[in-house]
Amino acid sequence: MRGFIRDGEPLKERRVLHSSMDCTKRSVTLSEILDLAASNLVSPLILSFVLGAFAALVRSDLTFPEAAAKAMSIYLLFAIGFKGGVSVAGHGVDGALGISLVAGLLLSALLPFVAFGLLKLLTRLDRLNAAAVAGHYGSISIVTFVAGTSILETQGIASEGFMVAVAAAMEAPAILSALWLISAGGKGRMDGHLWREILLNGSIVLLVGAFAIGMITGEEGLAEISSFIVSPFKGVLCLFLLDMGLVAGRSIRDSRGALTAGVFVFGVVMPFVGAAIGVMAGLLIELSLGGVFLLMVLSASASYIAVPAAMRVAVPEADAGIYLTLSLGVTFPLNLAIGLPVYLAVAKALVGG
Amino acid sequence: MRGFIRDGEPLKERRVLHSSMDCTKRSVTLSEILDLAASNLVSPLILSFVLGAFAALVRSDLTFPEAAAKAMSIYLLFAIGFKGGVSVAGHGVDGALGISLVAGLLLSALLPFVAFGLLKLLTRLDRLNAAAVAGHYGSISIVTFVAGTSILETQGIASEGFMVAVAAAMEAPAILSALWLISAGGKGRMDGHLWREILLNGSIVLLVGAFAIGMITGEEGLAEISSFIVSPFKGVLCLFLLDMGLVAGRSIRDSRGALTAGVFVFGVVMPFVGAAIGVMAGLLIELSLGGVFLLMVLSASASYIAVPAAMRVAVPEADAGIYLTLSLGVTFPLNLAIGLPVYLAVAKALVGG
Amino acid sequence: MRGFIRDGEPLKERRVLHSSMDCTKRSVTLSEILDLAASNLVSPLILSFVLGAFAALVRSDLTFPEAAAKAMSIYLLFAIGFKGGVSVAGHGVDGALGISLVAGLLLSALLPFVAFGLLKLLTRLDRLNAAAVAGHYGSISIVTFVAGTSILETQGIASEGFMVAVAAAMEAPAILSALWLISAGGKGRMDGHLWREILLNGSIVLLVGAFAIGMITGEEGLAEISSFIVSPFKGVLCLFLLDMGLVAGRSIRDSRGALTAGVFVFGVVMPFVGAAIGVMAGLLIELSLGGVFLLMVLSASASYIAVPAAMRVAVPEADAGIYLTLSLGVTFPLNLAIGLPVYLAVAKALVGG
Amino acid sequence: MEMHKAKRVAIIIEAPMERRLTEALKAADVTGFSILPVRGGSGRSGDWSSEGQVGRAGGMLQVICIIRPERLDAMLEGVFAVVERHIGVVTVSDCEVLRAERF
Amino acid sequence: MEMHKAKRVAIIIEAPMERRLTEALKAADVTGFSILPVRGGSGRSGDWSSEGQVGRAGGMLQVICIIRPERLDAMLEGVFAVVERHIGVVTVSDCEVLRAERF
Amino acid sequence: MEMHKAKRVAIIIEAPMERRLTEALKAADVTGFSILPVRGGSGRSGDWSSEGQVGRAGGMLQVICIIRPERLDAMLEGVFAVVERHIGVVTVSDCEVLRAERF
Ligand SMILES: Nc1ncnc2c1ncn2[C@@H]1O[C@H](COP(=O)(O)O)[C@@H](O)[C@H]1O
Ligand SMILES: Nc1ncnc2c1ncn2[C@@H]1O[C@H](COP(=O)(O)O)[C@@H](O)[C@H]1O
Ligand SMILES: Nc1ncnc2c1ncn2[C@@H]1O[C@H](COP(=O)(O)O)[C@@H](O)[C@H]1O
Ligand code: NA
Ligand code: NA
Ligand code: NA
Repeated sequence: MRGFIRDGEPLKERRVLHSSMDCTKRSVTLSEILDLAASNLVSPLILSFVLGAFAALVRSDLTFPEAAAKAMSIYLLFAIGFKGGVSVAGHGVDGALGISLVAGLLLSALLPFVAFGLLKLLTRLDRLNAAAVAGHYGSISIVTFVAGTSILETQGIASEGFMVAVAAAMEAPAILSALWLISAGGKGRMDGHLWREILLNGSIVLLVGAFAIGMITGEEGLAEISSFIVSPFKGVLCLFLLDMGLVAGRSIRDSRGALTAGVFVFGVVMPFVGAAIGVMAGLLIELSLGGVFLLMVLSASASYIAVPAAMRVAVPEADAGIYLTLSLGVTFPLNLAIGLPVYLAVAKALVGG
Repeated sequence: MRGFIRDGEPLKERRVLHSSMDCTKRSVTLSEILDLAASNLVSPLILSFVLGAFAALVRSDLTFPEAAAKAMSIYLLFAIGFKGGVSVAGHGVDGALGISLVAGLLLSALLPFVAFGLLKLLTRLDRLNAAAVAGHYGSISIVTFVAGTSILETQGIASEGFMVAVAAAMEAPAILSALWLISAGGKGRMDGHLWREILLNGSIVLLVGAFAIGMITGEEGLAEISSFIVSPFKGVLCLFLLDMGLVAGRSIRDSRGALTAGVFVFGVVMPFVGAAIGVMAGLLIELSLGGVFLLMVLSASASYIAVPAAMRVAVPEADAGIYLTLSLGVTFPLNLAIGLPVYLAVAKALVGG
Repeated sequence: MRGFIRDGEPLKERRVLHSSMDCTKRSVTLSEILDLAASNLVSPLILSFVLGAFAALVRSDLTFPEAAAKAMSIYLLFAIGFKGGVSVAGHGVDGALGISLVAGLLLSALLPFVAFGLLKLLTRLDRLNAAAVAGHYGSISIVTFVAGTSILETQGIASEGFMVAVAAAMEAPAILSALWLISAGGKGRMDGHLWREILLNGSIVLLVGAFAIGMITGEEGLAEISSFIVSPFKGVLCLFLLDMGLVAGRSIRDSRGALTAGVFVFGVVMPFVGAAIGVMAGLLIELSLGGVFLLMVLSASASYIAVPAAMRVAVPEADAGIYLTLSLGVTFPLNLAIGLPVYLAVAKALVGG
Repeated sequence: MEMHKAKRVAIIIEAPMERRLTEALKAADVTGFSILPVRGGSGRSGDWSSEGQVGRAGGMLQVICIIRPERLDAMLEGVFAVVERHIGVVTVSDCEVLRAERF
Repeated sequence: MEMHKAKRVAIIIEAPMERRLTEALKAADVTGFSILPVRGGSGRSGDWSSEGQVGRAGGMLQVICIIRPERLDAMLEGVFAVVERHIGVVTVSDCEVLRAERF
Repeated sequence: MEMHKAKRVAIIIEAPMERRLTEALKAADVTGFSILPVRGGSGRSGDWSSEGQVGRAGGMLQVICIIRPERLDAMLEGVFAVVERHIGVVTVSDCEVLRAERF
């Protein structure tokens, strides 16, 4: 994310689009990916997640209070939104923002269909459950996104600040697609209530709101509160990932039955499929290296907050054990540990950063 | 607040008191006030409040856990009290502290009578409800005070550190006045229990206690914990105001009936009346520019924690919908957005800072 | 703790052990201890505790939400564990770690027997209650440990980073000793469940896990998150001690009956007995000055989280009023206010730091 | 102390359904209810706990409603429409209430 | 399992009244009670929620008290003196209790 | 609305005993239960409050279990084995339940 970068070098010129996506500029060697993955694996962030998962699996009584988890989540959304807005304020809003938002909306709306197809291929889930799961994969996980920006920051790679807004835009459309997939097989599931709940869910409002505040107050605003939202950010993220590890570990531990081999394979394969579609979109709309990477991350990640809540309301018959375990217990750690470095390596190869 | 100012210039000499309060030194132009108000309006603090209020009004499910709100409030009280104490430790306690405390106690005790009169004039509230509302306006809102110190800090204006102690002193007397106003119209409302609860309520104890700790440990103590209570302070205040916006927005949203036009007008007018009385008191006891401003802020602000709780106990028949909505939904945002810059401009004009 | 020290001077060479423990190098004058105690008493840390205790004793309604207390405790455990691990990473693990862990395990296992003997001497507690209390004194209070490291840091004294691991090692064995003491007088109290709960209790897992993360990620990891776990640490500790004061004050206030004179005297004497045994062990295994001091602190402190929970499960007949009040209301503040400076003075005299 | 017969309805329901349920209660002219947090539980759909949770999808809460016996049926119909397809438990028990004039 | 008849009294009351109520219970020789958090609710005085609240003025809590039938009246009198002028709900229901010797 | 007779068992128990109790419930083939937080209370062993507490030793919680009448005895035996030596309260009351097919 732009705001992170101290020396403030300008964004690389918009690259000429290589529609053939040839990798001639720079080939990704496996060893590079492995190196990146290895160094990623020993970061305090990943290890905190691992610690949490370990504690849950051995049934330690370590837990975070619900209020603390929610407070950390509010902090992270506010900080990441704010910083994105400041970054946009610094660079001005050009057409790229609009195109990227449209790309995000489309990705979110279309990825569930891809996911649904893959689920039909790999699993025996019925239409209802397959659609519910598919909805999760069109939407996004903001913590995965945050972890992605954190990797960019460590490597000193710039990215478009408005990617935060793209993240927000990608939260909801997938839910509509999932409901459409379901009702194509039966009765309508959408009411006015649900519409409002989806569009005005807390994390969208907070993310977009903080983004707007950051845009309005700019660097000056950031200077006032940066020792709150910038300096301790990574440390809070560590504790949050510790908590995510606890919750993910618990969900794996408690729902052994829900996860058949096929479903599990889907949870492993789908992120890469999503990332592949994301990278194409990113190249097509000519994002920077960092932007392409973040769009891959968003496409690869699966929702575990907004979509599950919507599914409980609209599709109560679907098994929450399946989609929560899959999204939180399989895809989230996979992205965190292996996905992120791989996506970055691929983005580097294709964008030539 | 003194402790905020890095370069530590000494407090301006006590000004000669202009009892006629002529504004010859420097006249307040409207455009100055508007400028100040405009720049105030686009600070992250105000915008965070606005975001919260917006989220509540559109019925987003964004909420802070109760525990997180309480934790932030503890943090703010501790930090502001501590810094006030450190500031006093640096400048020594002279008679000014004593005089200011007396002034605060008197203001808190007398403002309810002014408010009560104004309520009788503007509204049709019965004695009970009018007295309950009036009590809120004699007491103070510590967050408004904190926002005030934050403006002073931004502008590099010094103020007496002991104003925190004055704030604490102003919390309770107004409650007694309110109860007196009520029982003058009937039975006594005060029991020993209530006395103790009012005087030893959590925010008074924490504010005064932290003030004492700051005074005892001084700059040395501050140095040990300043990266906790100074650096991230404004950021925490942002999140707290976001929460205040949520709560205020909810109270406005849910109690449309409670707020008649007259009551609303009172909530808009009373802060300025309070500030006017506060500025006179501040000039009379010869506070510095910052001190006069903060005394205005305290006089203008209305309680939304200590007084409502006392009123629920002592005057359960009074309608909490009226006083909570008024204090939190009308007066608090009014002070935050418009009051503070206006009061500062007036204080500058009269004190000649 | 090593990680605290900015200039990074190397650990003093392992001192030649003076088995006679003569104090010829440097004698501890009483005035030195008093000086240290006095300066300790006016630190923000102690004063925050005093404020909390005061608020509880005067029945103020000041309270911390349970979630906030737990969140602060998670933060402190994570930070202290992480910093310990980083410090070990910097200095390499030699045999000293192993020996120290063994020493810690033995101290924890044996101190309950000493405590039990002392209780039989000083009080009329029955076997069950005496054993339950004794168990608390073999185990440790991590906040007392943290306060100890904080004193070392202020004085610029180095200590072995692995003392955090020793702290973790000392949590559990005392529980087994207590249960043995009880069942020696009757039926067995241990089941497989309890074993797991004791060894995998949240604070052990978090402390050891964070220690491991710190060791793996080293200075580099610390640099990433130090503005979260280092800079604000002492401030968080202040608020945490404020909360501890509230809880300790409440326990004293509400259980006047439970604390007979003899029991109270035990709570005052035992810490010094523990510290004396701890200092011998520390000298024997040739820890540095800081290490010896911390081992004294661990030996002197009494558990108020892990052991009470285990006792409620295994020995429900024992009176929680006794052991909680003793550990939290008597020994904890005693160590904080008087014990720590005394132990440090003694350690200095014996080690010659 | 004069007491009056009343019904105590306790509904354990998924957190995301909260607003729908409370609106259904109001639509059924229920004059009052209270919402209690639930920290965890177990059922046919497995174990759950609110600890460490950020989203509300996994959580449940309990709505308690004291109601005059004659209004029970109308209320249950409103409630049933909401919980019908959802997991959760609805129980009704007899109780007596002080100050029935407030209902 | 031998069970004994008892009364279950549930009092929903404003948070600022907590200490007054518990002291009244103790004064009425009630041997035990438990206090449960309430997260929100609705009544004649409008909707409320504890979420995001700093003060206790707006909140309520529920006090549960299991009591021997013969002591109910004394208890209710003590409770009534406290809740009389205040909002809140007091209900009593029959229950059976294990280990009545503990009451 | 068709209702079915059931029993409502409410167990107030020390927090450290939570896992033992829930395992006993499962062992007794209880199909569902919910756990509610308790914020404080008072009893023969004195007053307690969860506020500001870090450890779980001092706290309690309430387990609510709706069960078919015929399964009550088996359940209570399992519960009793766990609470026997511990402080806490176990109450049983009658209730009616919607959708009994789910139990
Ligand atoms: N018999 C019951 N008694 C109390 N709570 C229950 C019962 N059955 C279900 N619940 C609650 O409702 C949730 C969902 O239940 P289920 O639909 O059976 O998975 C459980 O996790 C419990 O919190
Ligand atoms: N019939 C009821 N059932 C359950 N809780 C109620 C009921 N009536 C009131 N309450 C609770 O008591 C609070 C105040 O009630 P009221 O005085 O009617 O505004 C409400 O917000 C609810 O939390
Ligand atoms: N009669 C009762 N009604 C409700 N809760 C009780 C009762 N007796 C005890 N409790 C709860 O159980 C805890 C322990 O009770 P005791 O064993 O009597 O100290 C108390 O602090 C209360 O939270
Ligand atoms: Na996605
Ligand atoms: Na005022
Ligand atoms: Na010890």
